[in-house]
Amino acid sequence: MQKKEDLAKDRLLWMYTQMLRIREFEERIKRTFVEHPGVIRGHTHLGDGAEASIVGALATRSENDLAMPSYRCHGYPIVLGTSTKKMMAEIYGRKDGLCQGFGGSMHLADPAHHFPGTSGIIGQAIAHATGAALTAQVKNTGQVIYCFFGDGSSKQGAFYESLNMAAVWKLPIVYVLENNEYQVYTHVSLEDANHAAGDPLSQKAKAFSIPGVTVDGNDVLKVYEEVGKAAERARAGRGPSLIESKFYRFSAHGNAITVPPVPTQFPEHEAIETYGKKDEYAAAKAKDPILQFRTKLLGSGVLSEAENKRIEETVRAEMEEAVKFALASPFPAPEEAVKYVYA
Amino acid sequence: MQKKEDLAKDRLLWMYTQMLRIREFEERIKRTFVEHPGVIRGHTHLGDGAEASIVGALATRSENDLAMPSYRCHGYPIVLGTSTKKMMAEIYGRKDGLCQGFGGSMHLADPAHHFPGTSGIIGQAIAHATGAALTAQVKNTGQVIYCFFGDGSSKQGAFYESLNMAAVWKLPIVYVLENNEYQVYTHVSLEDANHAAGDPLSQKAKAFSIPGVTVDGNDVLKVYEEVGKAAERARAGRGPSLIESKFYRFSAHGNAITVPPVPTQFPEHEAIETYGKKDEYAAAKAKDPILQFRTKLLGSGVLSEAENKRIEETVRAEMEEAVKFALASPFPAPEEAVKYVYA
Amino acid sequence: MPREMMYGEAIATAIVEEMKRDGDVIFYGQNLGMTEKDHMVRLFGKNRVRITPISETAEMGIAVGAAMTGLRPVVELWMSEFMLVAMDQALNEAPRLRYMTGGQVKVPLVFKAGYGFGAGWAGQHSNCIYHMMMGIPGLKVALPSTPADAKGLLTAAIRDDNPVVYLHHYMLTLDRGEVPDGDYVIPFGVADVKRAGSDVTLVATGWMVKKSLAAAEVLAKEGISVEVIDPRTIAPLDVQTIVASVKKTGRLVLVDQAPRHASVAVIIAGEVAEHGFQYLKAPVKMVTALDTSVPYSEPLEKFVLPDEDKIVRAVKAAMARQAATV
Amino acid sequence: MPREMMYGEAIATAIVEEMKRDGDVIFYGQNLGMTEKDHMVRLFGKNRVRITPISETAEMGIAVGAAMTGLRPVVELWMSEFMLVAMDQALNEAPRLRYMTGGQVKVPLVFKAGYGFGAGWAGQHSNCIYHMMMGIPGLKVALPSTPADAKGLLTAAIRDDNPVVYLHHYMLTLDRGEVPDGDYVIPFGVADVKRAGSDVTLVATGWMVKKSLAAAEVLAKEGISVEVIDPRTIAPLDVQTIVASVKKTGRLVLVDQAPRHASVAVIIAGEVAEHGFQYLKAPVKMVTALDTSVPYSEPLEKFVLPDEDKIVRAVKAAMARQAATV
Ligand SMILES: Cc1ncc(C[n+]2csc(CCOP(=O)(O)OP(=O)(O)O)c2C)c(N)n1
Ligand SMILES: Cc1ncc(C[n+]2csc(CCOP(=O)(O)OP(=O)(O)O)c2C)c(N)n1
Ligand SMILES: [Mg+2]
Ligand SMILES: [Mg+2]
Repeated sequence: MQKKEDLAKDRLLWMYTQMLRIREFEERIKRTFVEHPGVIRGHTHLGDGAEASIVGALATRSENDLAMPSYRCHGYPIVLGTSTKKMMAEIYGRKDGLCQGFGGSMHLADPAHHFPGTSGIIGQAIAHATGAALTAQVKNTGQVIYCFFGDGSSKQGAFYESLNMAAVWKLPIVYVLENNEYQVYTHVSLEDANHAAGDPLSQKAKAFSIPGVTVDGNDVLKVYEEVGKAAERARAGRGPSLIESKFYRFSAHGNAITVPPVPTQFPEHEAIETYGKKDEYAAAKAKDPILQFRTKLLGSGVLSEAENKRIEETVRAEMEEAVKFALASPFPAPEEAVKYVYA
Repeated sequence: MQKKEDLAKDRLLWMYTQMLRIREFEERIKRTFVEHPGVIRGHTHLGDGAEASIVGALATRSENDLAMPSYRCHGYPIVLGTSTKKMMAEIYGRKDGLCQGFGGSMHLADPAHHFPGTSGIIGQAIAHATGAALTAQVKNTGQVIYCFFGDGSSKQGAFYESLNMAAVWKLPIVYVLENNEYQVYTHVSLEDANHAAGDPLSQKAKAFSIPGVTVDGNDVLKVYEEVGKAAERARAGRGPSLIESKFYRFSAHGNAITVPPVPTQFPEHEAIETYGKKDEYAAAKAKDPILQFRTKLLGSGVLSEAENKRIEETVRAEMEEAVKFALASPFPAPEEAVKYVYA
Repeated sequence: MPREMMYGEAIATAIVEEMKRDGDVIFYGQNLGMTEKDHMVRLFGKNRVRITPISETAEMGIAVGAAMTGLRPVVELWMSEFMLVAMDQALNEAPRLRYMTGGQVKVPLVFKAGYGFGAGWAGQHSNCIYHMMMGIPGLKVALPSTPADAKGLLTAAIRDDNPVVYLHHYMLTLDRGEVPDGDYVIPFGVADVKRAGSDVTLVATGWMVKKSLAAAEVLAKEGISVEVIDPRTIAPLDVQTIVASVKKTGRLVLVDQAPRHASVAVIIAGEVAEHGFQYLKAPVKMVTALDTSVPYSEPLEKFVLPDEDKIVRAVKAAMARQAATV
Repeated sequence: MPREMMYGEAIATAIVEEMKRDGDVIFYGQNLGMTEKDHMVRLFGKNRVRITPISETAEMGIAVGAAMTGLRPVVELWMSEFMLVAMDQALNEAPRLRYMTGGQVKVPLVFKAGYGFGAGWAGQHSNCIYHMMMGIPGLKVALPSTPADAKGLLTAAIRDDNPVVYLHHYMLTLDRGEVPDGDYVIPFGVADVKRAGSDVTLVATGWMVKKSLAAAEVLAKEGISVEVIDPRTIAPLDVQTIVASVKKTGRLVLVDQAPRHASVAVIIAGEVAEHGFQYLKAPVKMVTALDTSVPYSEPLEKFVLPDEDKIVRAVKAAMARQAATV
C-alpha cells in the first residue's frame, strides 16, 4: 500500500470521484421520495457525510479484500465497482435489482464485487465480517476484511464478543467504528460510557488489547493512512485493530416511518428536529468531507475547476442513468417470491 | 465501612468462620456424590477456593445490599445468613429445600436474605444484577448490588452491555469478576484477548471508563479493601467498578455429566485431567485462602489453636446437621409441579 | 364515555395512565426521552423514563432484575425481531425465575414491541415471531387488533405480576376506534368475537383480524355467515371460545401472518383436532404466509402474505368441503 | 457392514468423516480442542478445530460469515438453550441471507446442540425449544432418535448448502444401535416408520421415540397394534408419511417432550386437521410435557414429562373414542 503522500494524481482523483458518486447516489435516493413517492418502500438509510471515511478506508484494499458494512450500505459497493444501476433498481424493488428485488436498501449484496451482504440487525454483521476473516485465515487467502458499523452498534454484545475472538485468533480484519455521533435520535453522549466520561470510543480496543485509534473521518487521507496501517497489520497476521472514524451523518437516520398509504420522506436531521441544535448541524456541514477534499485537490493543483466540473457532470449523468434504468425495470413476477428460500 | 486495619477481632473471626462454612458445605456436597450416589441430580458447581473472595467482598455489605452471583452460587447465601439446612435440602431435591426442590444447586434463592436468585445461563445474571441496581437507584434505597461472575462469563455480550449501561446511568453496583483461570476445561489464556496479550482482565473496565482493579482473591482482607472502595464509590452515586479477583477453583468445574443411571461424581480438576499440569494445581492449593487467613490470624493472635478447633467443629456439626436434615426431608409431592408457574 | 383514538395513541395512553397510577412502573428503551422536552420525561422525569443504548440483552435483562426487586418495567423494544438478540431473557429468564425459586420472586414486566411490518421492511424486520413465545410456561403474550384491545390489554399487562410480551401490529398504528374511558382492563386468555356468524368460524390475530373482517363482509354479500374470533392473547390461549364457535359452525378457517409452522393458526388447528374434532364438518383450512422470508419488492411481498382474497377463497373452499365420512 | 455404535459416537464419527472428506468443514465451540492431545486436533489441526470463548453470538455469527465466504462450519453449542442468547443468528441471519440477496450467497453451516436434559438439570437447561426453529423458511432442523439416524442426518446436515440446526438428545447419548458403514446419508424431510402397526399412528421425536416404542410393546401385548413414526427432521416436516399412516389406522397420538404449544405434536395435529381429517376416526390425542418449566426434584420432573405410562394411557383413550359423528 502506498503512503498517502505518494498517492498518484489518478488515485487521488479516483478517490474524489468515488466520494462524489456516493454523494450523488444518496441525493438521488433522497429525491426519489419527493419525485416518485411510494417507489421506495420500508426503511432507507443514507451515507452522505461518510464519503471520506468509506473511500479512505476502501482505498487501502487489495484486490480480493471484502467490505462488510451494516444496513447503511449504499456507499461501499459504489466504491467496490458494483453497478449503480442495479443498486438503484434494487432500492426501487425491481427485477433488475442487485438482489432481484428481494433485499432492498438494507440488504444490498454483490459477492462478485467483494461485498458478500449485510444485516439489518444491529451488531450482527460484525460477527459475520469476523467469520469472513476466519475464512481468510483458515484458507490462507491473504485477504483482509473491512468491517464497518456505527457508534450505536458498538453497544451491542456482538461487537464485544467478535472483537475478543478476532483478537485471540489474530484474524485479518479491520474494524471501522463509524462515529457519526447519533444512533437514530440518540446522541452518543446519552448512551456511550466512554463518551460520557470524555474518552474516545476507540478506547474500547483496550478491552481486547488491540490497537485503538481515533481518526478524523472527514479527512479522506487521514482515514486512508490509519486504516491502511491497520490493514497492513491484519495482512501481516498481527490481528485486528479498531479505528474510530469521526464524521457526521448529513441526512436524518432514515426516511420517516409511516404506515402506508401515508407518503414517506426524509425528515430534518435529529440534531435539529429533536435537539434544536441548528448550530451543531451547520458546523458539521461546514466540515463536509467532499468540500474539504475538493479544496485540497484544487489547492494542490491535482484538480482543476474544469476537471472538477467534468467529474461532477459524469457522476450526475451516471446517477441519472441509474434512476432511469431503475424506473424502466419491471417488477419481479409475484411467483418468484418462493425462489431462493433454499440453496 | 471500616478500614481493613481496624476490623475488630469478632469481625475477623466472623470472616474466618464464614470461609470455613463455605468450604465445609462444599466438601459435604462433594462427599454426597460418593456417600449417597444419585441424591444430587443435574449439574452442581462448587465454590471451594473462592472463600476469601466471596467473604472479603460480602463483608463490606451494608444491611440491605444484595448479592447476585452466577449458578456457582452456594457460597454467597451462606455468608448472607441463609439456612444451610434448607440449602442442602434444595440440592437434595427435597420439599424443605430453599426453593422447595424446584431449583436445585444452580438456582438457589433467598430474597429474604438479600439473595434474589441466580441464572444458569452465562452472563445473563450480570444484567439482572444491573437491574437490581436500577431499582436501588430509582427507589433511592441506598443499596449497593454485589454482582459476581466468572472469567469465562466476561466474554458474553451481556457483560459488556450491562457494564456500559451501569456506567452511563452511574448505577450502585460492584462487578466482581472471579478469575479462577478456567471456564470448564478452557484456560483463560485460550479465550481472553486481554490475558493472551499479558494484560489483566480488569482492563476491560476501560471500555466503560470505570475503575478497574485486579486483586489477590486469595487474600480476604485485600478483597475486602478493594471491594469496599468500590462499594463506597457506588453508594456515593459515583457508579460501578470492575474488580478482578484472582483465585483458583479447587474442584473440577462440576460433577461429571452422565446420562442416568450412570452414577455421577466429581472428576479431577481440569488442570490435571485436561492439561496434565499437576504442578499448577499443587501451587494453587498451596495458596489456599483459608490456610493463608488461618496462618495470619494465628500469627497475629486473633485466633488460638483451641479456638480454631472449636470453630472447625461447630462448622462441621452445622453441615452434618444440614445433610441429616436434607436426607430426612420428604420429596415434594409430584402434583406440586404445576405450582409457581404464574404469580 | 368512550373516546375515539388511534391504536398507537391507545398504547401510549395506557402507559401514561399506568405510570400515573403506580410509581413502580418505569418505561425505557432506545430513542426514548432524549431531552427534557419529551412528553413522557415531562410527566415522569428522567428517573422513570430512560433512554438506552442498542443493548437488548442488557435492556431486557435489567428489566428482569428490576422486576425481581420491586419495579414494574415496561421496555420499548420497537420491533419484535430485535428481541432475538436477547431471546434468552424473554424465554429462559423472565418466565422461569419464579418457578425455579419455588415461588419466591415475581417478575412483573412488559416487553413491548411492534411486529408485522408488511410494508417493504424486507427479510429481517417484517416477520411474525410470536410462535416462539408460545409454550413457554410463565410467559404471557398479547396481540391486540383494535385500539380498545390495545389499551385494555396493555393495562392488564402492566398490572400483571408475570412477564408479558406485548406485541402491537405496525400496520394498525393509525387505525381509529372507540376506547372505553377510565380503568379499562381486558383479562388475558379471553378471546373476543369480533363478528358473530353461523356458517364458519374464522380465527385471526392482529392485522389479520382486519383483513378477516373485510373478507367476512364480502362473504356476507354472498350469503356466507362468518364468525370472526380474535384470541387477543395467545398465551394464555382461549381454546374454549374457539371450540364453542366450531361447535356452532362446524367449520374452521385460520388466518395468520406467519409462515405455517410459525403460526398460531396451526396450533389452534391442533387444539381443535383434539378438543373440537367431533364438531368439525370439514377439514380445517389455514391461510398463512407462504414459506419464505418476507421479500422487499411489493408484488413479491403481496404474493407471500395473506390477504382478503386468499381468505375469501379459503372460506369458500371450507364451505365446499363435505363433511368427513367416517 | 453395519457397526454397532453409541448415539454419541455416531455423531462424532459423522463429523470426523465429513472433515476428512471436505477440507472446508471446520469444527469449533466452547471447550473443544484445548490441547494438542485432543483427538480432533490431532486429526485436523488447530486451524480447523478451534476453541471459543463463551460468546454464542460471535460463535454463531462467525459461522454465518464463514459460511457466506466458503467454509462449512459445524458449531458445537452443547445445549440448545444456550442458543437463546444468540437466536438472531440462527433465525434471522443464517436462514435469511440467501433469500435477501436474491440467491447470491449460500450459508452452509450446522449448529449442533444437545437438548432435553431430563435428568435434574432444572429450569434453564432441560427445555425443548425446537418449535422456535420451525416455520423459519431457509432453516432446516434435525432431531435424530437412533445412532443410525444420528449419523445419517448429521452427514446430510454437513453436506447441506443451507443452515441446519442439528439437535441430539442428551438422554440418548449412550444408546447403542447399528449404523451402516461408509457414506450413510439420510435425506431431510423423510419420516421413518420405526414400528409398523395398524390400529393407531403414534408420532414422536428424539427420546420420545424410545418411550413410544416401549409403550407400543406394552400395547401389543394387549392387542393394540401401534405404528410409530419418527419425522426425524421437523423442518422440513414429512406430513405426507404421517397422513398416509393415519389413512391406514384412522387414529393419531402425538408424543412430545415440550409443553403443548411449544411442541411439534400440536403442529402435526394441525396439519392433520387440514390434510388428514377425512381419515380420522377419533380426535387426535397429544401427550406433551405439562405447562411448567422443568423442575429440579425427581418426582416433580417425572410428573411433568411424558413417559411410557402416559403414552399407553393416551393410546388407549384414542382407541376408546368413537368415530366422530357428523
Ligand atoms: C438489535 C437491533 N436493535 C435496534 C435496531 C434499530 N436500529 C436500526 S439502525 C439503529 C441505529 C444504529 O446507529 P449506529 O450504529 O450509530 O449507526 P448509524 O445509523 O449512525 O450509521 C437502530 C437502533 C436494530 N436494527 N437492531
Ligand atoms: C450462554 C451459555 N453458554 C454456555 C454455558 C455452559 N457453561 C456453564 S458454566 C460455564 C463456564 C463458566 O466459566 P466462568 O465464567 O469462568 O465461571 P466459573 O465456572 O469458573 O465459576 C459454561 C461455559 C452456559 N451455561 N450458558
Ligand atoms: Mg451512528
Ligand atoms: Mg472461571
